[in-house]
Amino acid sequence: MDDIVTLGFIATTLGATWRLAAPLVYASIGEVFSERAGVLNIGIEGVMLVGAFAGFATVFWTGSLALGLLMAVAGGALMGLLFGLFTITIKADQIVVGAAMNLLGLGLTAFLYRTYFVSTGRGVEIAPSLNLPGLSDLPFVGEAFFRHNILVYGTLLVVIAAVFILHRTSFGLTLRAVGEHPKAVDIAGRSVALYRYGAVLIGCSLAGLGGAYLTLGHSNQFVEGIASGRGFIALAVVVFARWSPIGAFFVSLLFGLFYALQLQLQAQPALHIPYQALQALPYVMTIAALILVRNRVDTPSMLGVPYRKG
Amino acid sequence: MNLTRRACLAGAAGLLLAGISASAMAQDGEFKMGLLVPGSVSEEGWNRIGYNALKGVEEQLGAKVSYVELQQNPASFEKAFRDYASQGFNVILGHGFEFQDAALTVAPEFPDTTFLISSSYIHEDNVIGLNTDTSQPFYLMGYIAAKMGKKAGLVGGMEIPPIQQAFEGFVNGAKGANPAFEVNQVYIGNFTDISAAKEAALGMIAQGADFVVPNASGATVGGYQAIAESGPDVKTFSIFSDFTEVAPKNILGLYVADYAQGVVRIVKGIMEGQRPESNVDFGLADADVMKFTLSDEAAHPVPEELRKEIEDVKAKIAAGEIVTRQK
Amino acid sequence: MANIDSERSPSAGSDILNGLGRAFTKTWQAVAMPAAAVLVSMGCGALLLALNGFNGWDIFTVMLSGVFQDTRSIAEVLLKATPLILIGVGLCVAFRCSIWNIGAEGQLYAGAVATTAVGIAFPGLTSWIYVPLVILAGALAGAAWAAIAGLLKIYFRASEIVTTIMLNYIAIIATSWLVTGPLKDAAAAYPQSARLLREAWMPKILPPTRLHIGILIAIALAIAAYIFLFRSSAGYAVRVVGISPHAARYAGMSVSRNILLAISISGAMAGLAGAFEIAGVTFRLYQNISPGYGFEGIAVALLANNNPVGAIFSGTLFAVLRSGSEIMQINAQVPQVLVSVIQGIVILSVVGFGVYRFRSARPSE
Amino acid sequence: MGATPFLRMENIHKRFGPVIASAGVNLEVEEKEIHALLGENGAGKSVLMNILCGVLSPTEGQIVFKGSPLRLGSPREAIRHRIGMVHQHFMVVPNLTVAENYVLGHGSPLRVIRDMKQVSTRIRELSHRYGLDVRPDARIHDLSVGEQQRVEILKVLYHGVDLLILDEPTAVLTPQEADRLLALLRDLVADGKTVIFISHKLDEVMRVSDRVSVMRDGKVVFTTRTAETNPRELARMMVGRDVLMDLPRAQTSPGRVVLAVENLSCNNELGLPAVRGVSFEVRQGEIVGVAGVSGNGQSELALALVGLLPAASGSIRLNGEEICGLTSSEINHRPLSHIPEDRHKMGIVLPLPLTENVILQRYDQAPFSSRGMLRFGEITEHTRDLIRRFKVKASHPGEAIQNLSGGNQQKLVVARELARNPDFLLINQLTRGIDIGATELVMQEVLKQKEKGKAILLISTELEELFAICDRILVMFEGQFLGEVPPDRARLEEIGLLMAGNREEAQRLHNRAGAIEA
Repeated sequence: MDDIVTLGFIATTLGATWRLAAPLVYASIGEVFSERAGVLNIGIEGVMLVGAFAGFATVFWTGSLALGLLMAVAGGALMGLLFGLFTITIKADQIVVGAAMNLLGLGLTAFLYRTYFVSTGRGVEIAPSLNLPGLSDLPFVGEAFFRHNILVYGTLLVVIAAVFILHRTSFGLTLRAVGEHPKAVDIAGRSVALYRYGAVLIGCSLAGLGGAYLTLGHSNQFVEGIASGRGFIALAVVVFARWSPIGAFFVSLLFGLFYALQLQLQAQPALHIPYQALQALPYVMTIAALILVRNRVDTPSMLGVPYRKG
Repeated sequence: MNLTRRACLAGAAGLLLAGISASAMAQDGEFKMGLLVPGSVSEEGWNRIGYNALKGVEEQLGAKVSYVELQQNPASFEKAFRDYASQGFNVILGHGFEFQDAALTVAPEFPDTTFLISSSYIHEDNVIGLNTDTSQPFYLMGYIAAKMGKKAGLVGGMEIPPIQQAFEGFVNGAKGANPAFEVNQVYIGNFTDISAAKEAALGMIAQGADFVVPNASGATVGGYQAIAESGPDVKTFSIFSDFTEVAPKNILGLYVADYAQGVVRIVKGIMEGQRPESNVDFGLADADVMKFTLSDEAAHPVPEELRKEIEDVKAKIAAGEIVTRQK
Repeated sequence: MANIDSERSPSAGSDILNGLGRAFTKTWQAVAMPAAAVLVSMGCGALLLALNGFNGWDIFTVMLSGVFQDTRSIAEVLLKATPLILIGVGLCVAFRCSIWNIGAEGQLYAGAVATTAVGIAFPGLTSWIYVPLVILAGALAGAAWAAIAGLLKIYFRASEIVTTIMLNYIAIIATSWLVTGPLKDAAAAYPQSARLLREAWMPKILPPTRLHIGILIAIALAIAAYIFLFRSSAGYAVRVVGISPHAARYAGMSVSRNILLAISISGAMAGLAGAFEIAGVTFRLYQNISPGYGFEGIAVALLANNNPVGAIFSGTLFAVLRSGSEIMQINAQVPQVLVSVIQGIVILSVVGFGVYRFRSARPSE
Repeated sequence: MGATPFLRMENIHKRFGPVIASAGVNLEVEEKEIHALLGENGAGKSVLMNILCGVLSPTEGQIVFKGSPLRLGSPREAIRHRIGMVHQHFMVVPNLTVAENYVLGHGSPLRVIRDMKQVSTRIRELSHRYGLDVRPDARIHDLSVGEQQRVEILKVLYHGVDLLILDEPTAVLTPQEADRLLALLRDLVADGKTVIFISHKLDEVMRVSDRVSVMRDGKVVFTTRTAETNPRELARMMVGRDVLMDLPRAQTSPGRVVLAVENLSCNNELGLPAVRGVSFEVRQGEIVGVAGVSGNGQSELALALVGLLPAASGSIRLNGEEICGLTSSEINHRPLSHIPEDRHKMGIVLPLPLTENVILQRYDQAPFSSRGMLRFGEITEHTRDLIRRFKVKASHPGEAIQNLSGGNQQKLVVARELARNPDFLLINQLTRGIDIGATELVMQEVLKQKEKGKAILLISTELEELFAICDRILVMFEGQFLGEVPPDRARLEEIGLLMAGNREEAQRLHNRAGAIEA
């Protein structure tokens, strides 16, 4: 083991951790907004795929990264609108509609990709790494923290913004109340439905951005099902993080770390663990966390329950 | 784009009739080939290779072609074979070892149809395995890596025979040049997660590998991105498709299995009534199929004296004097 | 409502008429709404095709004519319908108990693994014993895998939605390990298990097609599940727990025990689906034994309004779609993934039309 | 009274489906008074006040506040007019801090909350001023119920109100806390505010209010200056209603003891003591009533008797057998029936047909079940039988019970429970929310059971119901029995006083009555 855990190894692993955690950070913080308002969206995998595709297609055709990110967010929001229409306005079961979102997201993106991109095989320009003069060249920390692109650094911005919005604005305060005691919000003269729409739209926009990270921030290609289950992992992250954006950030990093370690440790022939054991680790950890987080005071008490006035 | 789709539509209209009266179509003497792929042909990689083979047959032999993507679902293989066979398709290519069982089940019912199975060594009547022995070009890559580099890393998708074979060849090649040379392998566990392939490659490079070859079908491109981003000192080979655009400074050479040519050759034989007598194993000896070329554009191209050595090794492999993997 | 005021016992004749009327209304409700949902989704699918330059109508015609071309095609549809019906039926039971089992996919894998392990282990058994044995192994493994989520819910109040999703991944990864490791076919280089012993193969019922006895078992189990849910005491308790945990406690029913029962039944059905795929179709374990049957089963159950007998039809419908999508691709090069879109729209239309009237009150909150 | 009173509610009607909650209420409140709204449970007090503060929209009617009509059904409108309400179920969000609750819903949604310190300071000031101990940084879910109420009251004051409505504020308080609260109300009026105070406790009303309105059956039946009335009159107004019927009652002499409860205590769902050491017996052929304002431990007593709530201590013997500690399933197999208080939550399963509601507890017993299967022939026959015997208006036994009116639902529940032929029958609210016809029928059926020698315990908040059929009435207050009274309408006031926890006054009244009789 001595020769495995070198400084370089740690630096690489940390860098990889952050990069692999980034899509989870976006998606899970988005889901924190949604769930804090009492809306459980199990369809974020589908929303991420829409974001990934919308971003990819836009950059493919226009070459503009900014426009691509914008369209990814818009695509996510559109899915959110659909989800909100069924769960908030029609008051259908959130699990059922979420399942439909996943199918739609997977099917639509794959269908459109096949129809318009199947024989192109061309990638797009991805967000370039921001090399911060001085910092990037530092040994160890340079590689771990200062050679990433804007979408990786964006995770910091998102977590700060999320904390700010949830805990420092009137909107965030009301949003948190909506998931806990919607009637109190209603009586205070605010529309529960409107806040839930707001939360779902934020949630899905961020999930769309998380998806776009995959096609525009890390690799430059769209592949069917590119989200590879990250949307579901994000759901687990939220529970693990006890519905806190900061928690979601760090739990995402933890999952990113598992992922990075899994890839790095395989390259160590000295270790004779089947790589599948490492792959399963995040999922096993999530179940363990659910057992440990037994005292669920943080669970929004109206999670999954449609609000009816009167 | 539009043209292709219109072409598809024309095909649809044509086959609309075929669907209703398949037997009638079969008798008009047109030669037809079907392809079964275990995933999406939209990915650069394994499935695309199969698709290109089909296209090759269409373009060079004028056959009527069709393909179906089966989402790696073994339960649907048998039906797909039968669908094609019963519609009078003359050749059906099951692109992957996993199609072998299903082909063996269906084949006896359709003795006039030839069932080709990629990545297989089977030979039972009308079921014929086709294999491109990727261990041979990978042997050369390993040999070069051991001569030019300090440490090598291989990024695989899932642990399946075509990839295992390739890696085995690479390791043997490296050992052949320098028994002490270290080669590490990582499997990302799927063929879709580009990000994982990229991070796996980055991880290996960070751990000192200066020679990295990704081989993960659709996710392969992630590996090349990682290599390109890690500077010109990291070397690689472009495999199956030409990835020079992604990492021009790093790619020392191209291994392109023109599987299509191999398949075209076999299918042409079948058209002419000559079904192969045994399973087919394409190797470096089949120059039309297996193209291994060195590039001059890389930042550190393969030096001249090594190139000569490689030619020598290549010849020995083709002649069967060097065994690149255990058979 | 007209006869609400008549306190006299109604005459026998009007009773029969009323009964017929009710039956008709019930049937109409049970059929009309899902039918409308399916039509809407087909329409959306055709529209999507048209918008992208395909001729939607022609393609559906190709699809349907291909699906019902001959005995073999129909047999193939039924072959695909088998796992969908089984899973859908199981999920009907779970959903009736308000248990959101999203983990049928993982339970299917668990069943497939167990069937394989048993099916290659005991040479010399006769089919009469071996076939039931492998099937049983699959069902038990599926039930056990699902029961984990049930127990976590009961003892730790862990949401079954999250745990079943996680268990899906674990089962799929474990399968990938097994076929490259302990269960790998020693005779071949491929990541697949050895072939099941002949005696463990499920009998075919319509040679030369490969339709096996599984479809009959699936239909029988659907009817059995219907009888269980709507005609048996235990099924009654499951439903009451699903609708109103308070009333269930009042009635002396154990909410925990019924949750465990319902999720285990749904797991057993998914496990059976896995067992049938191995012992009836592929005869080997592969890494990707299911193309998402477990998730599709959710739509099957919902479209059937959580009625197991309805799941026979909705499962078959989805199988037609699936078969048809392959034909669409072969003949018109329409991407198969369109099926997912149509399934998604089916679910949303079902919700939109309010067929999904089944209550979503969660127990034990 | 001036030309335009401070608040006038005119002809307010409110229906929830078939249930009429307000039947043309008229109410006037003057400025700077404490106006008590008195009435039994279900008299329509809370509904009326929820209409006033915009949470519910009335079916009909109008409200004039400070001379201008109020736009109805909008909480914002009420807030804008400085009307604030302290709800019985607190409207504070448990996962937020006190201060966060105070800024909730106020100001622009996009506002950045920068001045939490300032908010806290103001809370502390107010808290000091009104003597309400509230910590701004505490999280609501860490606070006791009494503390939460202080938070709720101070929240309303924080936002500034002219009219403050309190819905049963003392229900959750200790007597000492209640005293402090009543004193606070006086201070508030001195501060220029107007208070509407919902209560059913006579002594509180007498102590604190300036005027009092009594509500009954969704109407205000009586308004007066508090100084001009007395508890007895109020009690009569509150419970007094036309005698529904004169049910012929057979005189039975109570037989052996069927249910014997000794020193039973149990906690409610929040873990607070709800039943505090009650002892009583129910004999064959008698109906024992339990009177009391709801929330005094009756629900918990009922649940504990049938094993749905664990007893903290004590013993319950049924026919001499200890059943305390048995599961509800085990108790279901004993000769005991239970008509629960909340039909919709517990007694029936709304989407299921009548047939499947009839077998709720006996789904696994003969004759409805045999070898694990339900016997629908038997069940339907039985259901038809019950429908016929109890005159349940339903089109057929397969109809979903949710399509039935409340009265018919209750008839079916009563029918189901009586058909189980129990030795002991526990009834919690026999006639709640049902019409007169159904009331009469179910009462007669219960009386028949008594004649058959059943032991019956009837818990009710409706005194008329208790008077109509009980042989003796136990009055429950704060988890204990304060006294036993015969079902004599002449002693109505005494019961009213006991229900309000005023044992001394009741005793005095009783003694005086006794003296007169003597």
